[in-house]
Amino acid sequence: MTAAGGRASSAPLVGRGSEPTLFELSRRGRSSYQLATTGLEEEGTEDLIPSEHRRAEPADLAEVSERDLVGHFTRLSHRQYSVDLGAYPLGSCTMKYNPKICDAVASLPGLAEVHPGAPAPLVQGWLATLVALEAALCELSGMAAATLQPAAGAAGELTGLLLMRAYDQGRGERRRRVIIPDSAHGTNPASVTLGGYEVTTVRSDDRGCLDVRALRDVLDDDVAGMMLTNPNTLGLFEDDIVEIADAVHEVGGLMYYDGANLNAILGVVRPGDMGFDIVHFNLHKTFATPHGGGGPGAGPVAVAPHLVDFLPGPRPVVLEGPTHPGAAPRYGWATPARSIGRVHGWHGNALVLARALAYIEVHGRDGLVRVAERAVLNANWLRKRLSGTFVVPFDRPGMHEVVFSAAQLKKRTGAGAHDVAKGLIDEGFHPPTVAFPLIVDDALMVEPTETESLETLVELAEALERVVARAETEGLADAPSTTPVRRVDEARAARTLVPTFDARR
Amino acid sequence: MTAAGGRASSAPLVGRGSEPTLFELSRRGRSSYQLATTGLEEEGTEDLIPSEHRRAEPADLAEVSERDLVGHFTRLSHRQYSVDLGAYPLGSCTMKYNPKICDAVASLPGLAEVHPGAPAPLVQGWLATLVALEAALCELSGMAAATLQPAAGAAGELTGLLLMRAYDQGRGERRRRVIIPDSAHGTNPASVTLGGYEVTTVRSDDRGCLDVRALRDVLDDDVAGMMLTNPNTLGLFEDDIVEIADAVHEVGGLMYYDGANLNAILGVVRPGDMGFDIVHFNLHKTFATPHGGGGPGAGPVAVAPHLVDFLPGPRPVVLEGPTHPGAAPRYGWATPARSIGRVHGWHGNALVLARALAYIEVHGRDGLVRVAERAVLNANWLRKRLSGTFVVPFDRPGMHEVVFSAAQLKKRTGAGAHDVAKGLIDEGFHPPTVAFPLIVDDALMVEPTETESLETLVELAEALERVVARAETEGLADAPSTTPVRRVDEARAARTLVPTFDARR
Amino acid sequence: MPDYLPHTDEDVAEMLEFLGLSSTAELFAAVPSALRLTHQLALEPGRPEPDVYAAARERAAANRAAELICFAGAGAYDHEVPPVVKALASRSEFVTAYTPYQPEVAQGGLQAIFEFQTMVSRLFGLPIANASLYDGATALVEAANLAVGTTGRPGVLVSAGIHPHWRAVLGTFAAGTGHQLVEVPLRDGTTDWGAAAGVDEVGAVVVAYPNFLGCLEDLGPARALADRHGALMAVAADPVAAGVLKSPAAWGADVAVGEGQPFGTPLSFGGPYLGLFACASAHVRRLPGRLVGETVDADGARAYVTTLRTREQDIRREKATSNVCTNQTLMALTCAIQLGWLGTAGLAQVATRCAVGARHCQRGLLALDGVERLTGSTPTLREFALALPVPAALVLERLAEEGFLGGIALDQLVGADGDGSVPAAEVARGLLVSVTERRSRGEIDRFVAAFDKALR
Amino acid sequence: MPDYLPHTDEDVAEMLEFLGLSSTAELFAAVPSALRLTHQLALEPGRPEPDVYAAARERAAANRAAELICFAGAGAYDHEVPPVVKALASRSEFVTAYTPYQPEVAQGGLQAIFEFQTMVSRLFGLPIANASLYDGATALVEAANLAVGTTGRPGVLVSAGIHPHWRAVLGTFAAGTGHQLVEVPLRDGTTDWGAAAGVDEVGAVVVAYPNFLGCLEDLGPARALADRHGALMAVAADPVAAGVLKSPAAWGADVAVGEGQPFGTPLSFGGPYLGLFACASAHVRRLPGRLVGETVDADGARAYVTTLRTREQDIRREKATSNVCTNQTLMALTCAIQLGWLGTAGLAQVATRCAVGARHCQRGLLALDGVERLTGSTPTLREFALALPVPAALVLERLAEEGFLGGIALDQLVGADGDGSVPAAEVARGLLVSVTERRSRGEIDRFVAAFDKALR
Ligand SMILES: Cc1ncc(COP(=O)(O)O)c(C=O)c1O
Ligand SMILES: Cc1ncc(COP(=O)(O)O)c(C=O)c1O
Repeated sequence: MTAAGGRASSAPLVGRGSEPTLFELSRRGRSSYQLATTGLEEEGTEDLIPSEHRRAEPADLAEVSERDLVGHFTRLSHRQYSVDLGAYPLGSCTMKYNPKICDAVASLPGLAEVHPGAPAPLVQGWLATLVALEAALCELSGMAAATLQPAAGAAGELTGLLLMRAYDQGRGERRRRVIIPDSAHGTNPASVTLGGYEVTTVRSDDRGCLDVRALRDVLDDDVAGMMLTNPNTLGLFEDDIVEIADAVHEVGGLMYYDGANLNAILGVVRPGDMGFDIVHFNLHKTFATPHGGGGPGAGPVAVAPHLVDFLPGPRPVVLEGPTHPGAAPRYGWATPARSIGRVHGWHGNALVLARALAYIEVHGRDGLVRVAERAVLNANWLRKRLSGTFVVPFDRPGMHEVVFSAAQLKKRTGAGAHDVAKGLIDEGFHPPTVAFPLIVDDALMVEPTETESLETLVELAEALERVVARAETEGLADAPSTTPVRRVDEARAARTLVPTFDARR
Repeated sequence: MTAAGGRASSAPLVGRGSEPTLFELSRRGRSSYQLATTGLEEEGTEDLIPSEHRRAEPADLAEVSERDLVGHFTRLSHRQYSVDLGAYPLGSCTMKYNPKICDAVASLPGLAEVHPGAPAPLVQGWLATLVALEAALCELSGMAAATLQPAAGAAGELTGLLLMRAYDQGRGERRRRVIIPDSAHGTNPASVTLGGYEVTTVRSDDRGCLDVRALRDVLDDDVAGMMLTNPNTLGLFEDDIVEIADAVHEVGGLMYYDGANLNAILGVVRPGDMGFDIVHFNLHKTFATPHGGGGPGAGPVAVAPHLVDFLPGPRPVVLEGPTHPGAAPRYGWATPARSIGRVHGWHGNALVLARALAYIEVHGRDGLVRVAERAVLNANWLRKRLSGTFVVPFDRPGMHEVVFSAAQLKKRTGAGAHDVAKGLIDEGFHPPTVAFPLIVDDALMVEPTETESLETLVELAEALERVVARAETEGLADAPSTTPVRRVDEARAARTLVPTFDARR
Repeated sequence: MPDYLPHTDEDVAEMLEFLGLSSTAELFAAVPSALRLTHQLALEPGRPEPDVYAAARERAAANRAAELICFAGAGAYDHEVPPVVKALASRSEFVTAYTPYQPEVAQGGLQAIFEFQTMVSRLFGLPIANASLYDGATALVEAANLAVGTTGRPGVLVSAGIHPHWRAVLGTFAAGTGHQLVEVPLRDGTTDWGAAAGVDEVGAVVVAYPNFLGCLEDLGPARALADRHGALMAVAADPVAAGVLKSPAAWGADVAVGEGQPFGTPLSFGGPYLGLFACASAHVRRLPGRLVGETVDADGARAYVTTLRTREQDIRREKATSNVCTNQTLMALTCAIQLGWLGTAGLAQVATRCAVGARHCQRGLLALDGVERLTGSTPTLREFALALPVPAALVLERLAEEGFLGGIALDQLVGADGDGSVPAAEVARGLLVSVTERRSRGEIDRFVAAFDKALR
Repeated sequence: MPDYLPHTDEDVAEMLEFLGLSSTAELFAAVPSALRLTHQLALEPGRPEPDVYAAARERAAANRAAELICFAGAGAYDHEVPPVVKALASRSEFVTAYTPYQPEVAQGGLQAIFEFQTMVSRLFGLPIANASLYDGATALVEAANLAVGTTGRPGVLVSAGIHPHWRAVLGTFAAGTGHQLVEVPLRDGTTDWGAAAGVDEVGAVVVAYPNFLGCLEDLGPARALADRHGALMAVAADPVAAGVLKSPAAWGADVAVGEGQPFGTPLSFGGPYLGLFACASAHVRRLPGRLVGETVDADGARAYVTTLRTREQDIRREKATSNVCTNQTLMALTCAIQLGWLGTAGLAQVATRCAVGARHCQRGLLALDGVERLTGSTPTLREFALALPVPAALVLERLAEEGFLGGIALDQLVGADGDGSVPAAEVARGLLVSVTERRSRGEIDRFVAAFDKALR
């Protein structure tokens, strides 16, 4: 087997020790900034600000030379793992490789330097971009229309719940409960609360799927709807989905699709066809917007016909088709009749939306299907390859990710999922997601994604085997040992909170 | 003293071991490339290439996914020190910080995407850029005109020597010798040979300057000229320069200025005023073009009036001044009457030239003087600060760099300049230049440059003190130990040459 | 068939065989065949990168706004973003990293956010700042949630000086949280708190500084009102203006939020931006979103980690203080770099130059026939609202022809019938003009001349 | 006063005091006062970055050539450079590093160059390749130096098929080395070696493949001639064409050089480009420039280092094989990344598409009245020379109006009186046209139509 593309073997370069904060590099009187000559430099500034509004003394920021600014943040970048350095099999997060073409698109001045408040005739290119993306997302999800405003998945969830609510009120009802499975991601229940609903949790059955009988027990006409991701967070396809959707619809509830796992089924099966009424997308997962260390993302929400009228506004629309063949249509804005209103200060994370469209256009209808196929292929290969190394709680063919349990290992060696994660870091890989989903003890949730090669999967598997071996011999308490810092004391951070440089004592 | 901006504390991230070559990451059938749709894909290709010209089998290159390509080169970048990571006090190389504005200028499509063979009317902006840079360089050096073609300093040297030769022949002579001091950089003698001259070396005196008496001894009418850098490679100003120039001129020789050290005297004293006839610039040293790991640079050559006719051509010129106020002049190309001809395939390293102009424009006439002042200030501070730690062979105020000798340390501890360099790496700094200039044994040549702060100098000095202490205790044979690889076996590389992946046995 | 998949045909065959499958289709055996897509997606076939890039360039070229000299603001500003900030913020280690769940391999990002939090805290004068939220509008929603949650009172008094879009977003989410929003109108650009006399059960008093019409309001009355109700005061502050204005904390704010776009993030057609959120220590356990804290590693070395995580959705689930997960970290990093580039003096410079430019521009425009201030004599800083003799939309159209994005028409912001921020009669004639440090005297003077022409 | 200097006034004062000086002027005490500049430099005062950038943009805008659809080649080609290559090659660790004098902290750059050398070696079929030279022209000079040095014979037979600029550069440097250059004319685009019969003391036979008129010459005669003289054969090869053509080694080349610009480097108005240089093992000790070799570190781990350094100027001084020091490493790195992106199949694809496009374009143009081939029936690949019914310069002017950079006028390359490459009478009417993989059928057809119009 040839060497892997997957391991980040970014090695010690030079020096040790931590990087000082920018405030420690700061020296009064130093500066980097250079502002354009305005010709107004000489204008008086005494009476510029009424004294009662004037700031007592300037906001104290770091003062560094451009050279030190560059040194500082370049060195910090060398203390940060990333997809570009190596594999990132972080379950549920879909850390696939992000094509650089999307960066190039997002940095086109014609897109990046456009004011969001400019009149529609001056932003026809942006409106065309948004309309095209909405159409693609609707086709991919089997929905009728979508809002592109939500800035991330959780924002999409809350938007979806407010749509549920508006729909409810629209039919003169006031339902109080929303159902989620016990395997749901934390944002689901949190969004339910903010949507003004109560959470009703339904357990999973011994197949790792929603327990349909348990579901029926809690269904009644107080149920506004149900949130589900399919494949679920165990990477398993909810094969009773039709029955589930019917049951929820029977009591007048709506089906909400958490799109975090959409990558597994692109072009294979559509939420709309499964019976979902509302779908959110995580463009930063499925459509390869880099995660930026925690954001930005984008969480568009697509809906079935009966919910279109409630979508947030204003929405980008075609005002008038092409006047002559080859001509562009005229685009503008429109707010749906019974819109729930804005969910973002402007139009959503526009540049993320532009990236997603580029990604979709490069792959096209068949490329996206290949994405799903390879993602599922990779995850299942790893599941089988490692089923002797870890317990696979629900051991059957899955979809794009697989959840192992380190519980037995922990009993045997005292080293649990958390320790395995730290051990894997020493092997040059970013660890899987740990402690999620909650229904698996000592969960190790692995999502290789489709962009990692077989060689990388082999390296990852072998690395995990070495980590288990290490757990059984020297143990993993000392891991990681190859990182800029050793294992971090999280408890202390919470106990004696130091949230800013000034809070340091 | 606050923390330094100067130390690169880029620390181990994750993993160990070496990065495989791209060829080891390669897998037949994988690919990254995507080419534009041409509409000609279906055209037949059988008869495209006559069989006698057709390649037997395709040139075997690595075949990797874009993801692995990115992983590979990103990981390689984490195995490479750079100015942006920390101080780089590499003597003679002027490794100053390179403002990012210059990158922005060099990547303007209107500059970067211009074909060098386009007719002059279509490249007026480029011609304006070149004419402006030439004017600035002439003003900075006190010369009459310049060629921008030479791609680096050494190319400038050879160009200068060919100018000498043409001048010689122009006056019907055929002189055979060119004089250089024993402290000269290796490119000087090498260029002399390629210029068709013999090298006559003149020793330095006990003040580290050229021995004027020794010079007079070798001067006669067979001497075409002399190459000198001032300040010299010891960082000392040749204060007899006027006498030297006069002596060389007396015998009909020309004075050549090696501009590698120009940074020290910008706007303070000009080669032309010292009596030099030919001057080369290292734009990648003085005018902050990043060195790119060894290039590209640019080595324009400026000359006194009597040599202008011999300059390489074609040269960018103003064909016609502004027709009306505010209008741009009309630019074109012209080749001097007795030009030595082209020294570059096109017009020189154009984008490097554009960077240099931007750098000069930002600093302006007073900013450049400050550059020289601070460069000299930093070097002298370090000289004094470390004069107790190392021997300073010619201990008196110098200019932009200082040369220490580790000879005594070596006698004491066995650790010489080379070992000190490796030890400093463990301290997080790039080492100084070692083993140059040749006239100082165990030379450590330090050029801090003007962009490093006092804090950084202090850190550097303290680090060097620690290295000396380490030499005196454990020794430095094990250094470096914090790098991706330990000390490299250079002898073996030459003994069993492996210049390509295929040569590996 | 362009894609980024490393699998060779042999790889696929080998892997399928390992799984005992004979086709990739079988990978989806768990999907009921009745559900499987039978038809191909109604999308274009894949196109190689150069084609897709060319198409994107065409769309970009259709955005005429990008070439216009910008006098539009209203919460999104055309500030200088130097090459050095772009170069650092685009380093792929930052761009392609995920949330720092594993601090040992995320110290770079964590430290940068720690520095960001410190800068936001100093800017707003409050000890706690989080790692960013989606944007200014949603940050304000979180502020209201915090205030209502803390006080247990659902009433939220919202000054009409708050950006209309932000008020709209507040309203949208209030449908879920059940907050009672009461909008308090402006008079001459200042909130008329008296109009809110009747309301009780007030948990939050929400005011902007400067407000969206650019006016500098005295926040004393708002603070007093909050005290009267035992409510918290949340200030939506322009972070650039904060460089020269009294800090929210100095006005007594319990919570301060802002839109961080002006610090390093391009206009981007409205996103991704970032929400700034700072508050008093008392509220840290209700803080929405992520918080980075300093700690030590096993060797006692300084280290950073996300902390007080029990507030967050992945642990607290339905009882979390917020549902936010993915935030705007990359913009927060960019903001920290930009503020590092500006430094203390640079930030003050930028704010002052905006104000000087705005004053020069406002004087020029007010000298034109029929152009009047819409906010009486209330002082303004970087942005100002005018009443024009003709509909603002028409003037903007004409100014675009002359190469200027002349501002934002008020009716586009507040709706044709107005919203209590300016007299309804004035809305159609209302124009909001903003000037940044990038605008030169020459540009402003040409703008005024073009404006004059556009009014005729 | 914009600059990048970290020194505060206190720093300067403190440092001067430490040195016992009272002013920075005293730092230059060693400079005879008679020499010191008394007047201020006649340069503009410093200007802040945004102003300088604006000025650069204005100049860039004055380069109309940048917007034209490119059919010009002649050694500089408009090939695709994907975003991924730009992103990787612009990583600051590569860009801001110096020559790898300290291998332990330069493994990244060294390994990349080792990979570059391997790729060049495979492309040209020769076992040794160096770390790059300035450009193709200077690489050819080094090839001649190597050949003359090896054989001890000063004669250099240069085919007129070598790019005219390259021949000019050869001539310039021959003035120093004393090589006797003899240019051998072309007939119908093929070198007429017979014309060189009389010459002796020949150390090098230099030929291009394809030659600058785009023609594929049979290199057999050149090889035979070299053997007859006991000379080395140096081939100047187009590295893109090498993807589908017989390698220089297959033709028996002792040395192969090329211009590496087509692999990842933009047109850049002619530089920085990179010279490719490969040779047979026998000549490694005369190799010009840097060479990276694989070795091990103290622990026996794989490592890279620059090797055989005794050839180089810093050690060998006047006896060095070349004076080159700084080379074009960053372009070599870029080249390696681009070739990694293309891969085996991609390189062949690019070469083939160039040829297919060129064929389509040539057919179209030859169908126009009075347009003829300048090189008889000699086969061409990516580039071809035409004789037009009107002066080429005039046609180019008209084509520019239509949005095309229509090629390179021969008289601009070879001078009005010609140079033996084409009949002198044809020079003024001669046009060199090139087509890359970026050109679509639509662009080519529109080009032909515009060409037709331009001829009338
Ligand atoms: C299953 C699932 N649902 C929802 C979310 C929330 O999405 P976001 O982080 O974009 O708000 C995530 C993100 O990790 C997720 O994995
Ligand atoms: C003193 C001196 N002269 C000449 C040169 C050669 O310049 P280049 O490397 O640009 O060819 C150098 C480069 O290090 C130098 O330091």
